[in-house]
Amino acid sequence: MTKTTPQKRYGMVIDIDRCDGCGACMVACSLENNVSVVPPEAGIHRGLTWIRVYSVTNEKEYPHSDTAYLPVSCQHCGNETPCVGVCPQSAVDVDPKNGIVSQIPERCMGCRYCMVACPYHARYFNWWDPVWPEGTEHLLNPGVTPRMRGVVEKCNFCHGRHHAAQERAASEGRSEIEPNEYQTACAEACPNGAITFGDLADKDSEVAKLAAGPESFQLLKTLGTGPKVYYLTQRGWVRDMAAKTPLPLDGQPDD
Amino acid sequence: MGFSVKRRDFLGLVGGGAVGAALSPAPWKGLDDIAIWTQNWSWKPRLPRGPVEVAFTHCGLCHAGCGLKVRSVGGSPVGVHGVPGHPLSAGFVCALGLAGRYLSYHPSRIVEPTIVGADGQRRGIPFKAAVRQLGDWLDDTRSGGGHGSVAILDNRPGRMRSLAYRKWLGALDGAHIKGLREDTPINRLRAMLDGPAPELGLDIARARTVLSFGAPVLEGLGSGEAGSQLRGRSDSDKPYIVQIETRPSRTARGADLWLRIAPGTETVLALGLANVLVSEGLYDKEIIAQQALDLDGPGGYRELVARFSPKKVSRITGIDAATIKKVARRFASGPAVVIPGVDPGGGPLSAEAQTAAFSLSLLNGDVGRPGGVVARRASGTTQLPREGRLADTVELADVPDGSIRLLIADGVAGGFAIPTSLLERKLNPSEGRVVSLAPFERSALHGADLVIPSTTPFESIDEAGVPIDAPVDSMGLTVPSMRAPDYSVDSLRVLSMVAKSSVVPTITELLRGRSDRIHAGERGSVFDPSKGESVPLTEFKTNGDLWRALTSGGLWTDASATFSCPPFRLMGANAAIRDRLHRALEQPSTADGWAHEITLMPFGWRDASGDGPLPPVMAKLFRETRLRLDSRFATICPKTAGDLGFVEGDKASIKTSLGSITVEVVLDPAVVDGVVHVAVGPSTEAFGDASRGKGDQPLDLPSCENDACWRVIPAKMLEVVS
Amino acid sequence: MIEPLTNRAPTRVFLTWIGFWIALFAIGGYFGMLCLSQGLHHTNMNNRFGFGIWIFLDLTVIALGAGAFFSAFLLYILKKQALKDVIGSAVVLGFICYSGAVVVLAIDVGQPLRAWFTFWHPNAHSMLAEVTFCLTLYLLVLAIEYVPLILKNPSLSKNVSLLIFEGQLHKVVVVFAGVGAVLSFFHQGSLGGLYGVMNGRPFAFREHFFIWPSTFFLFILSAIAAGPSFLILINKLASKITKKQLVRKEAYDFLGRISGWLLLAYVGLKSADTIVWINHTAPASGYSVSEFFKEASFGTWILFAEIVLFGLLPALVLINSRLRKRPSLMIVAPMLVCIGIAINRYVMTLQSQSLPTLPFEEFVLYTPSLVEIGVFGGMISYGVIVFSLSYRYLPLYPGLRQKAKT
Amino acid sequence: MILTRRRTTILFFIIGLVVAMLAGWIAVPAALYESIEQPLGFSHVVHSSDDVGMECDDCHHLTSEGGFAGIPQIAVCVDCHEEAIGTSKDELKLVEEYIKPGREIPWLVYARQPDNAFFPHVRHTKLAKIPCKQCHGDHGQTKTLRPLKRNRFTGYSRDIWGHDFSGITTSPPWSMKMSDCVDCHRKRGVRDSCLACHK
Repeated sequence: MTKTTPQKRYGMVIDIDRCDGCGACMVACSLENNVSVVPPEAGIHRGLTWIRVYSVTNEKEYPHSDTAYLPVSCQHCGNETPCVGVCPQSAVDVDPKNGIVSQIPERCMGCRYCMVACPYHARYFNWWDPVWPEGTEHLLNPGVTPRMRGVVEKCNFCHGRHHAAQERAASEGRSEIEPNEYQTACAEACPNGAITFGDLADKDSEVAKLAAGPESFQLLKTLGTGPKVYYLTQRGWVRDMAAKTPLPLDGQPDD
Repeated sequence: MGFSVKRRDFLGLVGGGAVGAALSPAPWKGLDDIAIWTQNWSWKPRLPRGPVEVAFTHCGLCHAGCGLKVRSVGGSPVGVHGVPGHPLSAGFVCALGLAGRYLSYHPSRIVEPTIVGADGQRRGIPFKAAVRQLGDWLDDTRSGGGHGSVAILDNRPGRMRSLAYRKWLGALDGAHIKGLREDTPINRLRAMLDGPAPELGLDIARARTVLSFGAPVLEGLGSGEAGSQLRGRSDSDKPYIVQIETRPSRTARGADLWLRIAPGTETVLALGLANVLVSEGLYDKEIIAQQALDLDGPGGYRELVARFSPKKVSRITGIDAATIKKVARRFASGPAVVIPGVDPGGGPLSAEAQTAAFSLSLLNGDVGRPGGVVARRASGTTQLPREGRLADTVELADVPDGSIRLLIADGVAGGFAIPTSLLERKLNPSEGRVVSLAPFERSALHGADLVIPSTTPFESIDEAGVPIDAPVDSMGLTVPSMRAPDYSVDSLRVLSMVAKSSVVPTITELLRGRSDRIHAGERGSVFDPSKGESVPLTEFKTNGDLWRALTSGGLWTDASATFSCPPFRLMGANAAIRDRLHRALEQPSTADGWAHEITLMPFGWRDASGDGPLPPVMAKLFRETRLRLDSRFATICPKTAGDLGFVEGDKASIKTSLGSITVEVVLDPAVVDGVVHVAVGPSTEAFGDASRGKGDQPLDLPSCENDACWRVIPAKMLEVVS
Repeated sequence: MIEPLTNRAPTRVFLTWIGFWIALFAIGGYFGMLCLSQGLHHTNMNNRFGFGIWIFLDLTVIALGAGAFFSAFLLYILKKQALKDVIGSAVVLGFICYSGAVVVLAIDVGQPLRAWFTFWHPNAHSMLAEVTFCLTLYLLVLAIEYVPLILKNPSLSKNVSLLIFEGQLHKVVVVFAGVGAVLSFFHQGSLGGLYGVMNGRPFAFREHFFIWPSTFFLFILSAIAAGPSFLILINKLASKITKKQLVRKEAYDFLGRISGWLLLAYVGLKSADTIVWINHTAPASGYSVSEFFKEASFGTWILFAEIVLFGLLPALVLINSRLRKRPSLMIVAPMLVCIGIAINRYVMTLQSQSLPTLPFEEFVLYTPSLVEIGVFGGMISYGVIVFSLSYRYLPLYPGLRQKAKT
Repeated sequence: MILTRRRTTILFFIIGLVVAMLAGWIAVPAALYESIEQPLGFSHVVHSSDDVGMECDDCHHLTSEGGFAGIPQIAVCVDCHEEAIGTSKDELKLVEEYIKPGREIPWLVYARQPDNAFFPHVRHTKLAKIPCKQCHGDHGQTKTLRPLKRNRFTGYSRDIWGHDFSGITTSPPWSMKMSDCVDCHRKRGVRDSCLACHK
């Protein structure tokens, strides 16, 4: 709910037409952020996937059948961020400097109100104690703390990498980081270059250009949550399916 | 009265205590500490601490051999990244490569030698005893067996290690058997060339058209570089991808043109395309005139393809004649690459299908042409430090049934799945024994009589593979980034302990030897991952310098060579194959007389290391997102489901004469009517264990007649009454 | 030492009765410990259902418990003497509902040991923080209101000084009644606010007045409408079980009338709110209300049931003095009222989560696990136990003669 | 009668009060923290003295990536202590138990923050120019290593939670709680979100 305009606005553009659903982004993300391996009984609704690849088919037959894969992570809403206002003990906030929406597991008491409030189903709860296969604790990424049972977690644009970049910059006497020094694990891992991460506030950045492009759209734009994750597609049916179009309101179309 | 005094005083004491406690920090501190305790209690792992070291290596999990940057803390890898600018992988790492380090701790890793006793029970034995047992078996075999009675199944032939195997086998008159991998079919093309042919590669990146018979062109075929260049929007400079595949794979969905071919009719389509090329005179007349040995004449290629008119082909393959013509013309319009795919689960195409497919390359004059088939110069791999007879390398399909009495399976990752029945057919029925040197339980080897666990790719030094699309030869090493556990042992060491006559060199000796010969060759250049640039080999003064570069994650790549196409046979030299080509129009007979109602097509997911285990994190994610359905799911189209009376989520049993598996029905309108697709390989249940025994994998179902091809399995699909 | 009051059930009968409920409570306690010690995977909640039946039932119980503050308000502030008969039971009921709800909430959150962070690092914007504060404070108030009752136990009131203390308390009870009214007014509201403010959940989101969404006011109104009805039910039930006339008809009649008129008002406002929601609020956020009700399990029937069947209907019955004379209707109507409120809380809690907001997410249903039901059963039995004990040992009902056995 | 009764009650009240406060202020802290000796004696004074002439960052330096190397690995000690210098007990222990077998010395860290705290030393020392001793105290001037006081319950070093048990007059170097970080950031006008210091 912070009113100050961030100097940076980190965001992401995901080209749906480039995504072939290989899942590398999810794997990279889970490894980068020490997302625990929950037991199999978790099923599809009790797991932990900071970025989740949805697969949607147009239900048509060959040769017209088509499938779209939509990676959905926290959208880092920039406006009336739904999860920030509801948290009773300030475990969620928006970084005034870069617009990243945080989730602090050590502050969270696990009431899950934020999950209920999130329209993107992008928040995940630790229903179990975090599990890793026997003996793999020393393979964890030292830059990100594992979450304990009973708290909510979600994508924070690989903030561990942001820390590392800041440290590197500081060791060279810079207080600000260069754009190329900070990239999310999913963007780095995507074999198709479908994910572009960067500073939306920097008009010359590739991510800003793509986000401003004609093919870009936001998920559930009509909710007015101002997500900082944009999607691209040339396929009409995908756009119609994924982008919620405003309904006519008292005759006039609403936007 | 006294009673009430006591009560009042007690109340007073308690009250005072309460007030006193409240006035001390203890309770508040307690409250705070409890909260802190919940923040770092022991049910949550501790993070590794210490400075981060960066090292470079290559991925040994499959033959693509991507370059890796490894961040370690206290000797354990805590992060794996791609290497930008890498000549082969160009910064690309697949999901498996990212998570591969977790395989070393995989629940299905074998942590001690095991043997199957007389009672059929598997139990652990000491390493020494295991080796002694292997030695005894070797002696039996040598006394009893003829040629090829001892065999090694090598999932990645062509390595220095493979040469050591062949030398070891040479002394025993044994057979060196190629495991399945995606570039196996290229040897069919080599066999079509007249006289000795060099190693061949596919120049996918520069091709104008890619004609893929079910190859995973967009799912990590070959090096990452090719993959990343082929994916995405249809850019003009990008090859036009024609995917010929029955299953709506990710590649099929993403290809420029997807030909959903009727199951098992690839041969017919290939010859149909050839028909168009020949009849419309679109082939490379010059080359054909000079080099083709079997175009004309009775039983010649021209006569063969003449019978495959687009109309007829269209009836069999289900692809309309116009499209066939269109594809043929596109194909002939420039350099093209033909890839007869090998599926990690579905296995290779039939020999005749591969031959027919490659005959298109020859027709198009693509062999030796940039953007087509390129030759790699041999570089130091041919000779061993010590001389000696080498056993020759054969395809599993060509091994005579029942000939193997002692099969040793090399443990390297990245091998594709092989049906149990096929392996069993090759074994001697009475005393055929299987010894597995794999670090994990692999479904094809679940019955291994003896298991001696070896190291995983991240723990041992070895050669990284040369991807199918690499135009030149290369040498990169998998530099160990974590300690090998004491129970694991290098396969060569096992062989050396049981070797009677020959002396088996260590893997390091072998690799160093090749490195030195490469240095002597003074060809090519070396890529330095830490700088991200290549320098000519000649700048390396001593062979030690080169070795140091390689052992710190460097990659040597050969200089490209020109290669002019030798004389060739469009139908190959093998009479049996030629014969089957001529009979290709006859309806493919079902494997046995067994009446069936549905066609089972097993397939394997890419970057899931064949039938090996899956890193827990991948298993978890695919399970939670249902992005990859494992062998517990069967995909059919709504129509088939309707005909058989299934709805989404039903439990069904898929039966063949060999057995049955139970699956959950999933509907997909893109699937062909009458076909059911079931994935082979690691379950996403538990932590992604490899299949733990017979009867739970589709590959236990095919009977593998027809030239060891198991893509198309006649089966029944029955409801499971629970 | 503490004797039961006269004309209460014989000890043996009482023990069997209470024993049964203690057993049930023990089971609930065990299940609760499972969740606390091993995590919430023992429930059937999931990432799509962050709130399960625990939240739904807590909300319902708290709404029904509103009888306590409301009757206290009417009796002590507005001096409605007719309520003298029920105020005791009202206070006990309120205490049970609120304390029970708080305990269940403590199991429901993943990290109860950190729950106090809400007081240390509160988020002023959060409705849930408001709920937590008011709930805790009001629970204190209830406890304080409860104390005089306890002290009225004859064997305790032997003690002079305690009697004096009780007398003092009684003087200030008016103050507490006022404070309690304000507090519970706010938390009932903020409980409604929980849903109304969720701008990401078009099904739950509502128009705002100042900083409060309409649900804020609707929840208050529905709570004070249902509270009295619940009082009627419980007291009638108690009379049934104890086979005694505990409360005079006038009290019931008064409660019924209050409940009826308030409910009518509520139904009116709720309908208005729904109309605005259908025609403006939901479309403005890009959703047509028809999407919300297209799944059979949450069809328009549930909207009808909530507003008409379990709202308008009982309201009309209760405002009609002739119908109120009919004993059967005085059971049925309040029952309908309570069910109606339950449906409202159910819809707001569960339907809003069943519906996906992302177009490519699926509609999900959830059924509580045995553990969840068991824990709540434990809470109910806790209520029964406390009420039985209070009834046995404390003069809940001035109507009955109270004298310690001799 | 009533008076005496009241007096005794007040007496009892005071007894309760005093006992509870003694417990809260003295007994509890004493019981809560265990005192652990360092594996070896070590004198910063000797090492930084002119005849040895080591600088702080010979041991406690920043890595190329900007991270803080923290307490040096045994390799640094080997440079001088390959063979025992002098015959002190600690010296022999160092050589026999750690240097010869090549074992790392399990130093106890007074200022170890929990896993979820991200403290970029380089930003504070290099950019903000904050001297080490502001948070760590004048460690360089110590002749001996004091024992580590560790909270038996949370495992925290007392240097982190604060030596003043009341938690009122805490500030570095005797306390490195979040509130201490926040105070300093406020003073210097650093506006930050949670993630700036939490990982």
